[in-house]
Amino acid sequence: MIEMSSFFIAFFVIVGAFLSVVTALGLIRLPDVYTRTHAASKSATLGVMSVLIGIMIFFWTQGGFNSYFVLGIFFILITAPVGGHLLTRASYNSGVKLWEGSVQDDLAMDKQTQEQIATKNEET
Amino acid sequence: MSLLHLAILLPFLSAVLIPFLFKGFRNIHTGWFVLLVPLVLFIYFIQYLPLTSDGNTVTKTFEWIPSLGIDFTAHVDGLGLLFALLITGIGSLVVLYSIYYLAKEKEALHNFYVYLLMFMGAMLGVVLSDNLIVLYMFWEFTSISSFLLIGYWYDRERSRYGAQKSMLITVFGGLSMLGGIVLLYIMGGTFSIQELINMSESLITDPLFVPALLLILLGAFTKSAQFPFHIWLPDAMEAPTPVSAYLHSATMVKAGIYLVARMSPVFAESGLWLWLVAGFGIITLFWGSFNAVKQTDLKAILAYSTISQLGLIMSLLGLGAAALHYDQLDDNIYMIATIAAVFHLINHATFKGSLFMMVGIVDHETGTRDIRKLGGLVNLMPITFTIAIIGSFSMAGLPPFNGFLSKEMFLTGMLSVFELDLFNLSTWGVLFPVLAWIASVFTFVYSIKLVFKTFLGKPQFDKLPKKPHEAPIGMLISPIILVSLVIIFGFFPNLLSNSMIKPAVEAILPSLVDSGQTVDVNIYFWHGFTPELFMTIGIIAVGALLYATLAKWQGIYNRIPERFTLNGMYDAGLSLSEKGSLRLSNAYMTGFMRTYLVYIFSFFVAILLSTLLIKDGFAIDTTDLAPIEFYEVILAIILVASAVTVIFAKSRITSLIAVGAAGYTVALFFVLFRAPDLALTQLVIETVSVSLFLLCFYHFPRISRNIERIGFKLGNAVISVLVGLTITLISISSFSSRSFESISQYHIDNVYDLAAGGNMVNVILVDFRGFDTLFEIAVLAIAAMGIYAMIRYRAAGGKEE
Amino acid sequence: MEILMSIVIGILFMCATYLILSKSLLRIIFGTLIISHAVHLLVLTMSGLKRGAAPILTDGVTAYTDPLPQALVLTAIVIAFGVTAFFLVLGFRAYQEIGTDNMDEMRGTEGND
Amino acid sequence: MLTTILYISLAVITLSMLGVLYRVIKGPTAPDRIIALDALGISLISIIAIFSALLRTSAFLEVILLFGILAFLGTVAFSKYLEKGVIIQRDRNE
Amino acid sequence: MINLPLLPILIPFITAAVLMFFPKRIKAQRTISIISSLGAVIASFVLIFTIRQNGIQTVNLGGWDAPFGITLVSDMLSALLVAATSIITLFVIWFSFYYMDEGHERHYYYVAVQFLLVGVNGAFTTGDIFNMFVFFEVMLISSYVLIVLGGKKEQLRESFKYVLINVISSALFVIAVAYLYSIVGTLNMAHVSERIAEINQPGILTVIAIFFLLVFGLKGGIFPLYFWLPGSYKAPPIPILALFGALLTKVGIYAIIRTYTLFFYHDTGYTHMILGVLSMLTIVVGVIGALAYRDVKEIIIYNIIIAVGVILYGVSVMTPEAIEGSIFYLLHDMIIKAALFMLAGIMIAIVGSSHLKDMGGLIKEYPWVGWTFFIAALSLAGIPPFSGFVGKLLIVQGGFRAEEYIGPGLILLSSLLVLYSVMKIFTNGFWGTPKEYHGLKASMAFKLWIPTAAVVVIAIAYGVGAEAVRPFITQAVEPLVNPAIYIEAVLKE
Amino acid sequence: MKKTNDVILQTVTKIITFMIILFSIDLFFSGHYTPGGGFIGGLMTAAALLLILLAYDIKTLQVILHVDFKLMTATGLLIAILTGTGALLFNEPFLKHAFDYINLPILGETSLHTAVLFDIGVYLVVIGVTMTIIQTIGESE
Repeated sequence: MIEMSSFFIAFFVIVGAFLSVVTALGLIRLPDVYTRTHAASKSATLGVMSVLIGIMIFFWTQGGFNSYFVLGIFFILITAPVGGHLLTRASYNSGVKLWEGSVQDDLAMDKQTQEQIATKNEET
Repeated sequence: MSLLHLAILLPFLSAVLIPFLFKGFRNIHTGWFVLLVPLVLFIYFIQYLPLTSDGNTVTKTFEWIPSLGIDFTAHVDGLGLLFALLITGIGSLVVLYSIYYLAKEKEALHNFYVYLLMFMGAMLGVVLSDNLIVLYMFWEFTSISSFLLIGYWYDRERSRYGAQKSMLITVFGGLSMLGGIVLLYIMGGTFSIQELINMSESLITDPLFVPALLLILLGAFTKSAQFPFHIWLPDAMEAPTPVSAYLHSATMVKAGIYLVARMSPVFAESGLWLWLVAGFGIITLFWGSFNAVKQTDLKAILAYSTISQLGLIMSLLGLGAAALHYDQLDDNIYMIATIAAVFHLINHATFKGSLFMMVGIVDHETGTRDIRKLGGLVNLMPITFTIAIIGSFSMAGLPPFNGFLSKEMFLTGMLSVFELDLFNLSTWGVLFPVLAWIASVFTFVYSIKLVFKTFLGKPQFDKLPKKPHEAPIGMLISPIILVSLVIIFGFFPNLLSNSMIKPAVEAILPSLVDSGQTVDVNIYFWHGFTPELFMTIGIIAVGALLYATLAKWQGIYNRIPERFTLNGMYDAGLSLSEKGSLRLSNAYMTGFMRTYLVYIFSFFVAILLSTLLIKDGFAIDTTDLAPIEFYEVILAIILVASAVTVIFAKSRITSLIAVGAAGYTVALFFVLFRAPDLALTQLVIETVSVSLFLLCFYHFPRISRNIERIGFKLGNAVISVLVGLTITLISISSFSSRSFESISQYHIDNVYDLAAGGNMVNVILVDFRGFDTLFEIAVLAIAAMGIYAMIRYRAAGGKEE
Repeated sequence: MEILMSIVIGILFMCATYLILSKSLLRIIFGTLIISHAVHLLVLTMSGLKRGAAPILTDGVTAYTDPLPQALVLTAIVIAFGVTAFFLVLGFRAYQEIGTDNMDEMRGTEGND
Repeated sequence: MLTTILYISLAVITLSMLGVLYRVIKGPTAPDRIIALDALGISLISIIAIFSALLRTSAFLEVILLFGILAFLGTVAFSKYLEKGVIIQRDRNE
Repeated sequence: MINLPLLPILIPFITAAVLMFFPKRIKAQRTISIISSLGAVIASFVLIFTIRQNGIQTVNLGGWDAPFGITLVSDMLSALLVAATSIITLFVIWFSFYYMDEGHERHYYYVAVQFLLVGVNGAFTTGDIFNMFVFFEVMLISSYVLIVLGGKKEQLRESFKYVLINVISSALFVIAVAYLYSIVGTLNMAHVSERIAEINQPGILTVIAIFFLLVFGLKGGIFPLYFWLPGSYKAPPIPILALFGALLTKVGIYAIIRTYTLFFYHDTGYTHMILGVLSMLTIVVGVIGALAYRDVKEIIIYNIIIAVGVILYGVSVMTPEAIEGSIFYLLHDMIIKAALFMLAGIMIAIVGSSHLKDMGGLIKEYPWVGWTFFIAALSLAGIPPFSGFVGKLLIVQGGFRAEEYIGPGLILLSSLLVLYSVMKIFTNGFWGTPKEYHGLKASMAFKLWIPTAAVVVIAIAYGVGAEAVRPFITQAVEPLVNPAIYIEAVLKE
Repeated sequence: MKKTNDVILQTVTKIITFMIILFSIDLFFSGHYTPGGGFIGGLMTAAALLLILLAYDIKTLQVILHVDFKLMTATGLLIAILTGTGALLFNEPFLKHAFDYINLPILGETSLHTAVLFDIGVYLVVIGVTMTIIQTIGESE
């Protein structure tokens, strides 16, 4: 039983560590803010959750279930995407340029059409 | 507190009433009330005369700070009483004179008389105190009250200048005297002059003796306007004339003489004393009389004359000290020097007082004191002229006035130097009679000039601001009394000899009295055809010649440029001290915060590193260190990298993010160091702080435009590195010098049993050291309050938000 | 570890001093922030690091890390927070009134003559 | 064995933090740095978790939870600042 | 009443907390502050007389025995300083009624003053070195609030510098405590002293002694750490300046006296020599500043620096006589500086400027102010029988007796220049040609004058009644020259 | 300034604030035995309120929580002082705490400790101070 749990603990922690390396690589290598957010909000969140699950199991085997872990995981689960969203929107609105390799900018198109409509309304 | 103490304090006590009397009785000149004080005191002190002339003394003690040896001990002996009588006697005359001199309608009499009474009390205190500290106290009071008196017409620039000058110089002397007093106290263990006199034998061998002597003499010389400290006296003439008459004939300047006389028994055994006192005296005598001749202001002539006369008395006192070295009184001609000093002291008070009053009358009635505008007043002011002629002839040392007698004795004293084989006097001592004679010649010249230029010669009344006429009788009473004394003392000098001079001399040279010798004072007009007589005749002859040819040789006075005169040096020194201070101060007080910080940090580094080096404080002990893990090193790198990023960050948001990263890393370190509470607190506070910064960024400039030069950066970098190095070195050393177990084992052991808690940090915070916490939240509360007030209340705009 | 920390603290001090000596208000404030971090770490370091378990009473543990410095640091952190907040607001109020964030333009020696 | 794995993971995560820190320093834009700071914070959570497992103490679990919350708070504050310049409004409908 | 030493701290503390509830009600603020300050004065006097009878008073806060909890220790020195502080605060508050803008009063002015009193009294009383840091912080943050209140350009500029310096010095303070704790492992000052004596102050402790000197010297304004002082003190309104000038630097001095007599007395040849040299230089630079400027505030501010030098010189000599002189002078200086600043405040209120070139002939219209100033000036210069004399005499005496001649000579010379600098104010401000002023009405000046004159009267009484004061001072000196008394009172061994 | 809609943020805030406050109260009460206490509890509560400020605005917070934070500071300070002063009445040293263990029906054995009262003072002061600072700066022009 302890063997098994050790395996799970090791697995989750290693996955977490791996994902954090991925995060770091992503942050270093990816070309612009918008792509880097992926690295941060997806792999980092996943990584930390994985570590937390691992350690949660560890403490479980040590002598008791600790609710703080569940709370923590839940917390990160709901806050991380919102944080990522806010940041991306903020950087877009504050005028950070997209990577030149970007294919599409829906929000800009959207805004353009809106403005066109607005100008039309004014004309009429 | 005895009657004697009350007598000394009476002027101070009555001074309190003066403003009320001035306000209450506008019709009566306040001076009439004031006059009572010196009169009563004079009568009171006269009663002591029989006592002291029998050689007795009176000592009364009032305890003030006995535990420090400071008691108000009043001691009346011949010397003290002589001065007390001069102070109160001349004081009465001066007050009487001032009643007519100062108009009650125009002048701020309440101020004037308060100052005058304070001064009188201070002088009495000086001459009657036995305790040196109390003496010093009154001494400084004389400086201060004379400051006020000289600056009485405070809206005049010259008055303020003179007042300040006299105060600076005399207080300087006073302070050095205090230093001397303290040295004496250390040597003798007492502040009492009488006790010090008794142990003078042992004092002279003490290494501190010479410094004490010098410091005390410095005090006496400044007060008595001895060369080169005489410069304050001419400027002090800005005071109203009654004040000049009082301060510079009988009192203030004589305080220095008094001190020298008083301290003679303590110091006079030393050759240094003799040389210094006599030497400075004779130089002052010469310099004062020489300069008096060139003056054109009547009061200035008198001022320089005062300086020179003080020098005369001082030199006599110095020579008189030689008496201590000769046991046989019969042929002790040096005793004569001391007798002459005391006698001349009295004479000077009489003739100089009358002359000052005379000048005051001239000034009052003609509106000027400028000798170049005056002349021919003899017909208009015959009584004043008489006063003037008697006074100045006495001053010049002409018979039959008292000045002649003391002048003769002075010359005798000076000539006796030849017979002195003490302290190398035989070589340079020859200068004494020579200088004395020359000075006497000049004295003759200015005395004559004073009278003749004012009263004789061509009348030129059109130049005068006022139409001159004889002074009212009230104003003449005082000078007339004084000149009568000049004549009386001239004809009957022995009136004084046993009642006043003898006790005073005994007080100055007590060791002679103790050894059974008696002081025999006999003053005669006619000593036969002595060298002194020929010298006097010479003085008159040469003096008359010089006066006649005054216009021809006056030019030499202009040879010395203003800058090189002592006065010029004083002014230059003062303005240099102010301007120089300002320049110096502005040079380092730049107002740049960075400069100050550089000073502070440099000092910090320099002194700590050198102490570490000198005291061999550096220690490194690796036996008791916690292990280092690999990840900890990386975390340390992260922390350092974030901190360094702050330095190089171009924008404020980058700096903030880096600071935040550093803060989070610190929190992680707290975790590594097993401090969960700290980590929690650090995290929340870091986050809240970051939010605060973001909140405030709105109010800050977006881009910092402060470009810094390379040199500036380099300087900062050097200092920063040194500061960091210092902290690191001391940290390592202190950690390596751990010598004791921490007291916290107690907290660990008792946290559950005594404080009912499990989290030791929290229990320490709320219980063991709850007091800290209480005031820590107070700090928070004040900070919040301050921020609120700072934002909401903007006095600059004049309103609240 | 203590020696490593001493060096780290020294470097933090160096950075802080450098920032404090610079001209911009904000950089000075950041400098004080870093100084306080360094100080807090120093207090902990000076009492010895990792000498036992976290100072929370646990069954079966006898060696605890010295709790006293931790309490001191906590006090110091809170005080530093209050002061920093005040300082920050002071900084921006000064900027608003004086119109510059350059320390060199904040001399205040005009009145001296 | 497990301890070794935990140690290695700890080392790996701290190393990756170094990489994240590179982004904090390098930028180039503010959002880049904020994202990196966020990631740094999240890595810290992992480190604390593994560390408490190594020490076998539950003393630091509050820290983990707290960090989760605060990292979010920081992100919100930063993004509001970037977007609006002012992070707390008096009345958003003004 | 075992909590007696606490009362001078607790009374203003509770008052401040209560006053925070209704900042806008000025009448209530004024009444409560003055009553509570009076209470603090009474408490401190009761404390003094208790100590006179029963020796050093201690409170082990929270009931924890001496080295483990925080102990408040009131020896005579602390009690005297606490009393002086409370008295000065009382009169300054009274003075503020007529001087401060209503805006100040509505924005926590009185609260901050009470907190300042808490901090100062606490720093004087505490027997725990870290607790002293906390009280320093209370004092400093209140001073920050006071200095910036009103938010004028000059104030903001100078208070930024002031806060910066003090943040640095606070950081250094904590570091110093950390170093000390590392070596001796305790925080209670008596215990620290005992443990240092046990290991006989090795070299590193001497370094730490210098470190403490730097920390407290920054607060006390010794050379070359005083540079921030003149500018910062010039900024706030006069009552606040009076509090600062009278109290803040004195806390630094007290801390130096305490640490240098209780902790670091084993290597006086080095530490006290440095202290002596620095104090002499402090006198010199103070004099230079006092001579250089012609601004009333600035002249008196530089006189603070001179006084700091004089007091610390006495401490550096380290003989009972000199220390007694220092304490005499310390108390004198607190009172007289408050009085002088208040007097300068009246002048400024009348003239509307603090520069001497705008003043002249004030004595014609305001003789009572002029004469009070004159007496205060004499007192400052140490003219007997006023208050500065005995202290100066003892310091000089102690210096000479220790066969040092430069220091005492410098102190005597500085007296002259001090007198010159303040008489500069008198001759140019009060004397001289009267000018037209559009400042305060005479009636208001009279109201301001009453508390000021009261302080001057206290100063005179202190000087003339030196004999009555002296037993207290000698008692204050005892634990300083013999730390065993202090240690025994605290640790009760 | 751009107007944006913050629906996502506001929704999350509603949940999270509630949780943070619960957590902070837990931290506060467990402070005597496990990490936490008045400071941290207070700061966490303040953080929750800060989140509301970030997601909404000052006006909204005032509607939700009608408190003058300056008064809260003063109250907290007074509570903390008076807890200590209580000892004066019994002629005990200032700040001497008293405690006892009692059995409560549901919660089991609990210690009743005056230090908790003191901690409440700390808690209130910390919230009051943090919020006063943030609000004042936020409101400033």
